[in-house]
Amino acid sequence: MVLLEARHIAKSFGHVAALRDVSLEVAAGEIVGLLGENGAGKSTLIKILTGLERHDAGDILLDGRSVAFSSPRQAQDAGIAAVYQEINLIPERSVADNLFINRAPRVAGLFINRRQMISDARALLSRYGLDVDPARTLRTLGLGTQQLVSIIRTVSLGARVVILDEPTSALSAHEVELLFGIVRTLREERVGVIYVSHRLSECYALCDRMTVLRDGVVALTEATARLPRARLIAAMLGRELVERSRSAQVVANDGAAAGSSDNVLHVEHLNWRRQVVDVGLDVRKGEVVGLAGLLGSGRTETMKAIYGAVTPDSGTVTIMQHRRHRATPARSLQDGLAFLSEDRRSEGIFSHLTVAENLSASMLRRIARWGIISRQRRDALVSEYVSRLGVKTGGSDAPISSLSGGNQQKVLIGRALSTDPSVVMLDDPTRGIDVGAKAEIHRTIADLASHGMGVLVTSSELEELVDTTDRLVVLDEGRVVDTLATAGHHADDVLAVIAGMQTAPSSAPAAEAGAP
Amino acid sequence: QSSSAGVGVSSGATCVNPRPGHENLSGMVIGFSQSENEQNPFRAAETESVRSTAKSVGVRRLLYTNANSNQAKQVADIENMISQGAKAIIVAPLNATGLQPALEQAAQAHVPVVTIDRATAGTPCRDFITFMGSDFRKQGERAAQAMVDATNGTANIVEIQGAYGNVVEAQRSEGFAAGLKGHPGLKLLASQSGNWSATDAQHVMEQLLLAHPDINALYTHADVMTLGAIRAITQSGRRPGHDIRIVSIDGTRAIVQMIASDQVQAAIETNPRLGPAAFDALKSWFNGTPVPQTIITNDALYTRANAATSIASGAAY
Amino acid sequence: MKSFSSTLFAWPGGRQMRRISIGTTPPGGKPSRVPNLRDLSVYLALVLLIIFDLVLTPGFRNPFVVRSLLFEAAPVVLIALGQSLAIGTRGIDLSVGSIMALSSAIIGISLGFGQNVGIAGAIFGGLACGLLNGIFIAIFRIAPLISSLALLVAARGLAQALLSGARVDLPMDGPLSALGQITIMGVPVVAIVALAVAAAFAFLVRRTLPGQYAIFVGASREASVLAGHPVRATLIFVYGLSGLLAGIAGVFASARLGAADANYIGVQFELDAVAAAVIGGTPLSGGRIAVAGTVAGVLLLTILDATFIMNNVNANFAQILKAAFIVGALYMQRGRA
Amino acid sequence: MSATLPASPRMPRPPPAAHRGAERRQRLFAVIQARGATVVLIVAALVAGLIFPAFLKPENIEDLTTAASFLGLVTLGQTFVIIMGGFDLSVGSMIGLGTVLAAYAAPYGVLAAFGAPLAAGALVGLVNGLLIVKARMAPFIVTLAALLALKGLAIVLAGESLIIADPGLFGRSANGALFGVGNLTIILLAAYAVAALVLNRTAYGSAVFATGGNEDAARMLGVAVDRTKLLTYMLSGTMAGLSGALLAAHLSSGISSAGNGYELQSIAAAVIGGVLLTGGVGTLLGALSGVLLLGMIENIINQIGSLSAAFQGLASGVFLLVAVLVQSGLTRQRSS
Ligand SMILES: Nc1ncnc2c1ncn2[C@@H]1O[C@H](COP(=O)(O)OP(=O)(O)OP(=O)(O)O)[C@@H](O)[C@H]1O
Ligand SMILES: Nc1ncnc2c1ncn2[C@@H]1O[C@H](COP(=O)(O)OP(=O)(O)OP(=O)(O)O)[C@@H](O)[C@H]1O
Ligand SMILES: [Mg+2]
Ligand SMILES: [Mg+2]
Repeated sequence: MVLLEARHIAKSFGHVAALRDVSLEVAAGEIVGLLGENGAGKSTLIKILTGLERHDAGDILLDGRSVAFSSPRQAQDAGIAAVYQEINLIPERSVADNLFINRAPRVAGLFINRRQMISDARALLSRYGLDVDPARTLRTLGLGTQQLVSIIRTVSLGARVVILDEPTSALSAHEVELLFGIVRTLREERVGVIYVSHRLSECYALCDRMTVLRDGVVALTEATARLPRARLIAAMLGRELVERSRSAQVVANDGAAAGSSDNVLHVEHLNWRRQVVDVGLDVRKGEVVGLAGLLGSGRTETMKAIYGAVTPDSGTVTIMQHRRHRATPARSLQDGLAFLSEDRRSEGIFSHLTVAENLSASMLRRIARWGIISRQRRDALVSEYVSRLGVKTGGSDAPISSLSGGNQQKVLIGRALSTDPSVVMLDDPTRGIDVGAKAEIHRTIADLASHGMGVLVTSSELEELVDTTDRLVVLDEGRVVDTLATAGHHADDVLAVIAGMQTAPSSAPAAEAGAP
Repeated sequence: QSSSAGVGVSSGATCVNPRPGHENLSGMVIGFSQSENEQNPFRAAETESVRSTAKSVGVRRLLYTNANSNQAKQVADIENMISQGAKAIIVAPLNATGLQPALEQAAQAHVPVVTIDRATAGTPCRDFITFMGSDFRKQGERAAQAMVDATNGTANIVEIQGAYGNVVEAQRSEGFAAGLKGHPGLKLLASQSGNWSATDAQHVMEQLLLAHPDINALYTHADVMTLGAIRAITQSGRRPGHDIRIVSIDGTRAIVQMIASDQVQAAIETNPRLGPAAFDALKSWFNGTPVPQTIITNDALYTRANAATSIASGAAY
Repeated sequence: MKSFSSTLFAWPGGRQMRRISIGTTPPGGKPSRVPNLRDLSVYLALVLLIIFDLVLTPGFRNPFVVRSLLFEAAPVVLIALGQSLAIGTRGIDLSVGSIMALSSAIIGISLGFGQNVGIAGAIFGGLACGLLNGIFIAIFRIAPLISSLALLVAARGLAQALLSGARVDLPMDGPLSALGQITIMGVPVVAIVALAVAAAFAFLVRRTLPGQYAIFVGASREASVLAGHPVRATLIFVYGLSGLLAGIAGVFASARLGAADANYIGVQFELDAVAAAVIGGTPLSGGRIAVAGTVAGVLLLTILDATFIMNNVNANFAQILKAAFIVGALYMQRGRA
Repeated sequence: MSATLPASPRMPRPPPAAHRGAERRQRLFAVIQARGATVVLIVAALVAGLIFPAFLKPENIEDLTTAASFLGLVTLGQTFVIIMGGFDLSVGSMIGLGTVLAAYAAPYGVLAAFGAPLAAGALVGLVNGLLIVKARMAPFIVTLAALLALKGLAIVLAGESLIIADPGLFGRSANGALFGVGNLTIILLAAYAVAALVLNRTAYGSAVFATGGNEDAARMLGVAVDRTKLLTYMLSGTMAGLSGALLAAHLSSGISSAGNGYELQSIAAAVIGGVLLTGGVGTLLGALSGVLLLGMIENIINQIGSLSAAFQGLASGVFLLVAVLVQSGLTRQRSS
């Protein structure tokens, strides 16, 4: 029985046609995967289905009847609930408040019963296996936990159709398992699910059927069982994926590293609050070093402390033999250290400004003389980066907010590289990015290294990290616990190493990773 | 110091303290509630008059508050002074009404209140023992007469008024309009508010001179505004006092000097030196002597004829 | 080490990838940045108002009107420019009117040392207040609205205290009097200065580091820090500049008035300045500064005030009409945040 | 293909080996941080009490709360608006207009005297809200325009002031007392108590926090953002109307200039009370403390009793700055 159906949806933002002709249906008890490159139009479709955006053409049918929602609230009332791509909760409120916004238990029909609400929240969270104090302010939780709270809230609304837009981009493997359990329960309860993800393995593990969008049209719809991986990727990219050989990369980089053993980045005894503890690490010229660790192990904080975005309590950072005192981001950039934040929305982009302004934000000093910025130099550099990084944009004067997430990320990488650094730190540069763009970013990293730059990188996907780095520095609770060479290793080996270090009994099932 | 300078007409009705204590003002705590800040020389002279009289009378402490143009604050100020032990209070009310709760509290505490310069609503003898100040309507009428004298009965006049709706403004406007009746040669081209401010008056006058190039007479409700307007007149290339005849109200030293030098034709005095009379009234009250309910000050008219001597004698403030 | 930009793009396959990416760029290229009605509304309103006045307002055709209005507008242009910069950083500067008064008071008390000393002192006083404001905002992280509000109260109080509430007449000769009167071909010198400052501002905002930093800070303070911008220095610079301009505006206003006046100079000018900046197209949400629009906004409000006076409209009705006008002008550009 | 890292089985970190006293001190400090304004208020009151013996007398405290009640009531509405992520600059003028309307309506009975300003306040709030919500105009400008228009309107209607000849019951509503406590004080405290209940314990209150905390998210969560905004601006207008009505009753007059400047003072009071101008965070207890702190400034200046008007402005500005500095210094760690 088809529950929700979209027919021939079209939507343009100014000159950009986000959706040209998209049809999609989901039946009760079915999980439909929605895939596509960055900017293919997935999020836009979801916003249209839930009344957050208006479509220009086409129909939406619920139970065969045409519907038009003008707000998510109306969609919710009709039984369609969504978790949007960016976490959308109220950070300054408690977990329980966020879970029960709009539907808190009342006393006398008017006053919220806080005690009841907290205990309801606790019950709800534990039913889905999430162990957090419902009275805690949401802001104080990790991104993954926040995302799970958002998901739990949505599925507990009792909707008949649940849409998840990249729900796993901030989740750890354990949390992904929690999520999978939740989604499978939904299927058993005959709820229709639309599942958006860039992680193909997840889609294969979960979905009954997959729909691939490319440039605003449906490129493919097929039952999962009949869909080989290669065909799926080809449909997403419009061509075959050229997989780079990992060994070749490692050899190339080893060569570069061997040629010069000098450290471009040297960190000693770095401490920040209790989240970075006595961290020491080295990045050599031409080397790609991965910062591995479990979620919340302090990777982000380590990078920020090195960069000076937070002021370390103690420790030394040496860049290109130049020892620094009192780091600030500005000084780091001057000394040749660039950083890409994992939190694109609030720490990365300037959302009202143009692509050009965003890209050139860190090189202003370089293109200025006596404080006056040279337009020509800026435009030349910007258009060079835009075209070389393959940023899909309506022009460098377009506002960055009109770009899809992946393309925004490319602009930010361009910004980091534009300072001509000798070391770059990329915090999860491939988060929320499609396979094609991911490969491009990997290529960029390798290329940077082969030209003598030092790279420190994290990723939420261990295999990716193993594949793209020369060495891994493993963090646990803010401490460096091991350093491994990645050459010849497989992700599973590294996982075993990390898992072996875990003294806690319940290390996540490594077997799940890497499937299918 | 000439005690009770300028105080003249007083009405017949009087108030008498039913329980005269024959107390001495010296050694007493007395409160003075001023209404607005003292940029206006009138306010400054008034405060100074109260302060210096207090000193010469020898009061133990003069509590001074300023409501800064906030009515609720003036009420709170007065109540505050009562709870700080003021035995008598002098008030320059901000508005024609709105002091009731404070006056009531004073009455309950048997604290006599003298209102100065602006009358405020209340029952004489209960809420306050006397009001002393100018008759603003009459000032307007006298200004009209002075204008007739200065222009020989034909002129295109603009009026720069005080803050709109203010009692003083209303009465000076009314009085002036009434005074113009019967003088068809005097035409009032425009009336705009100068907000009791030289800055605003200059701004307004400048625009009025552009809109009405045929202006040849100016009436303003206060000397401060006259000063601003004169600046505008000069900047427009006209000569104040000649191309444009000017009548003002207040009689401050600066304007009286201009009268002497023929830049301004006339000014109706508003006497701010109310301190001595106010303390006299309190003295009478505590002694059980009758106090007139209304004391209208004798306001001078400054013209070319008496301007120089008034400055020499210090009459102009 | 070779420059990154020259080597990065040698990567294999880059060309192929690029072609695929570019294939999706919509034909027609750039989304238009052609100014639309929304962006032009302030100029449109200004032109309509001037036409109305030329036809209906008595005396408006008098050539001296331009001179008078420009004298009036010059100080407001200065503070509105400073304001637009502060708003561009997602802040606000409510202290400008009071700083004008303080500047005026400083002139008043320093007359004994010569007018030039007074002028320098006044401008310096404005700068000092602005820097103080900037330090509170940048270092102590006090909300700009509150910090500048406290300064609004304190600076006015200090000005009144300096002059003990009195008004001091300025000498009728010397530089102050000249500033208040001299025109070049009918255009007041102060207006020429204000226009020059506006031109410099346009350049500052578009082409210089501090101006660009201000816009970035307004667009996102967090991202700005990570992008290596000197955020605190930028904020201190912005509010310092705003204070400096308010100091100059105070000199201009005193010169025009011929008096130092702590009570009435600059009263509520901060609100006019905000309104002018916003009507001119500087959104309160930061990240954008419309210099020409701000100047037009000031002219609009100045002419509007003059229109009411010249038509002898009661000041209170005038205030109601002005409010309606501001709402109308903003309605035309609604949705721009 | 992609291996995701397993989650950290977060072990509770061993508690620091600190003894009880240190822990208690820490908790006390946390409370002080959370209640910065209230703590500053209490400390300042004690200090003032030491310097001016009359300050802590019950009559003086009552004077203070009575005088602060008008600002207090508008600050209540303003606090809702700021938490909701907006501003309301129109409240000051609305008070003045409210007193005038109350004065006109007073002869028709107490109900009319309260009804007229309250209804007008709600209407003004509705218009503000519609312009902000429907026409998507900036709250600062919309309410600034309302500030100008309402002030003009009040003077057009009443001139400077208007007397209420026989205030009777209407007058007693503000000036009477219950069990020795002034009505205004009671009304102020009751209003804050009810408002705290509404803000923290109703769906509307949650919607206010959600809208101010993250408007887009609130919309996506299904919060009726537009309705919440409208209601909140209406609440603010109504509270200003109420403040105006009570002020008219208190003064037996309509005063068109009443409430001048309260728009900024109410924002200042809320911010001193720890309400974040960015929205989504704040408490009513904090806002009330902010109001009383501002009231204290005037009261203390009167206690000094000889400060010239010129120095009063300077003193209040400096006090305001110090209060904000101390308060935000106390709360800094919490928000970073
Ligand atoms: N508000 C907007 N204004 C202009 N263009 C937009 C807007 N929202 C989306 N677009 C454009 O529409 C296209 C589709 O974007 P959408 O966010 O739906 O992609 P997506 O498939 O979700 O990508 P990603 O995987 O990166 O999240 C992109 O080209 C994007 O630039
Ligand atoms: N499950 C969790 N529960 C509570 N706090 C968490 C949790 N996960 C992370 N945190 C907190 O949030 C912050 C996240 O840490 P950090 O960002 O350094 O981790 P990370 O290793 O960079 O992980 P990732 O970037 O993948 O989120 C830390 O301050 C940590 O204390
Ligand atoms: Mg998306
Ligand atoms: Mg991280």
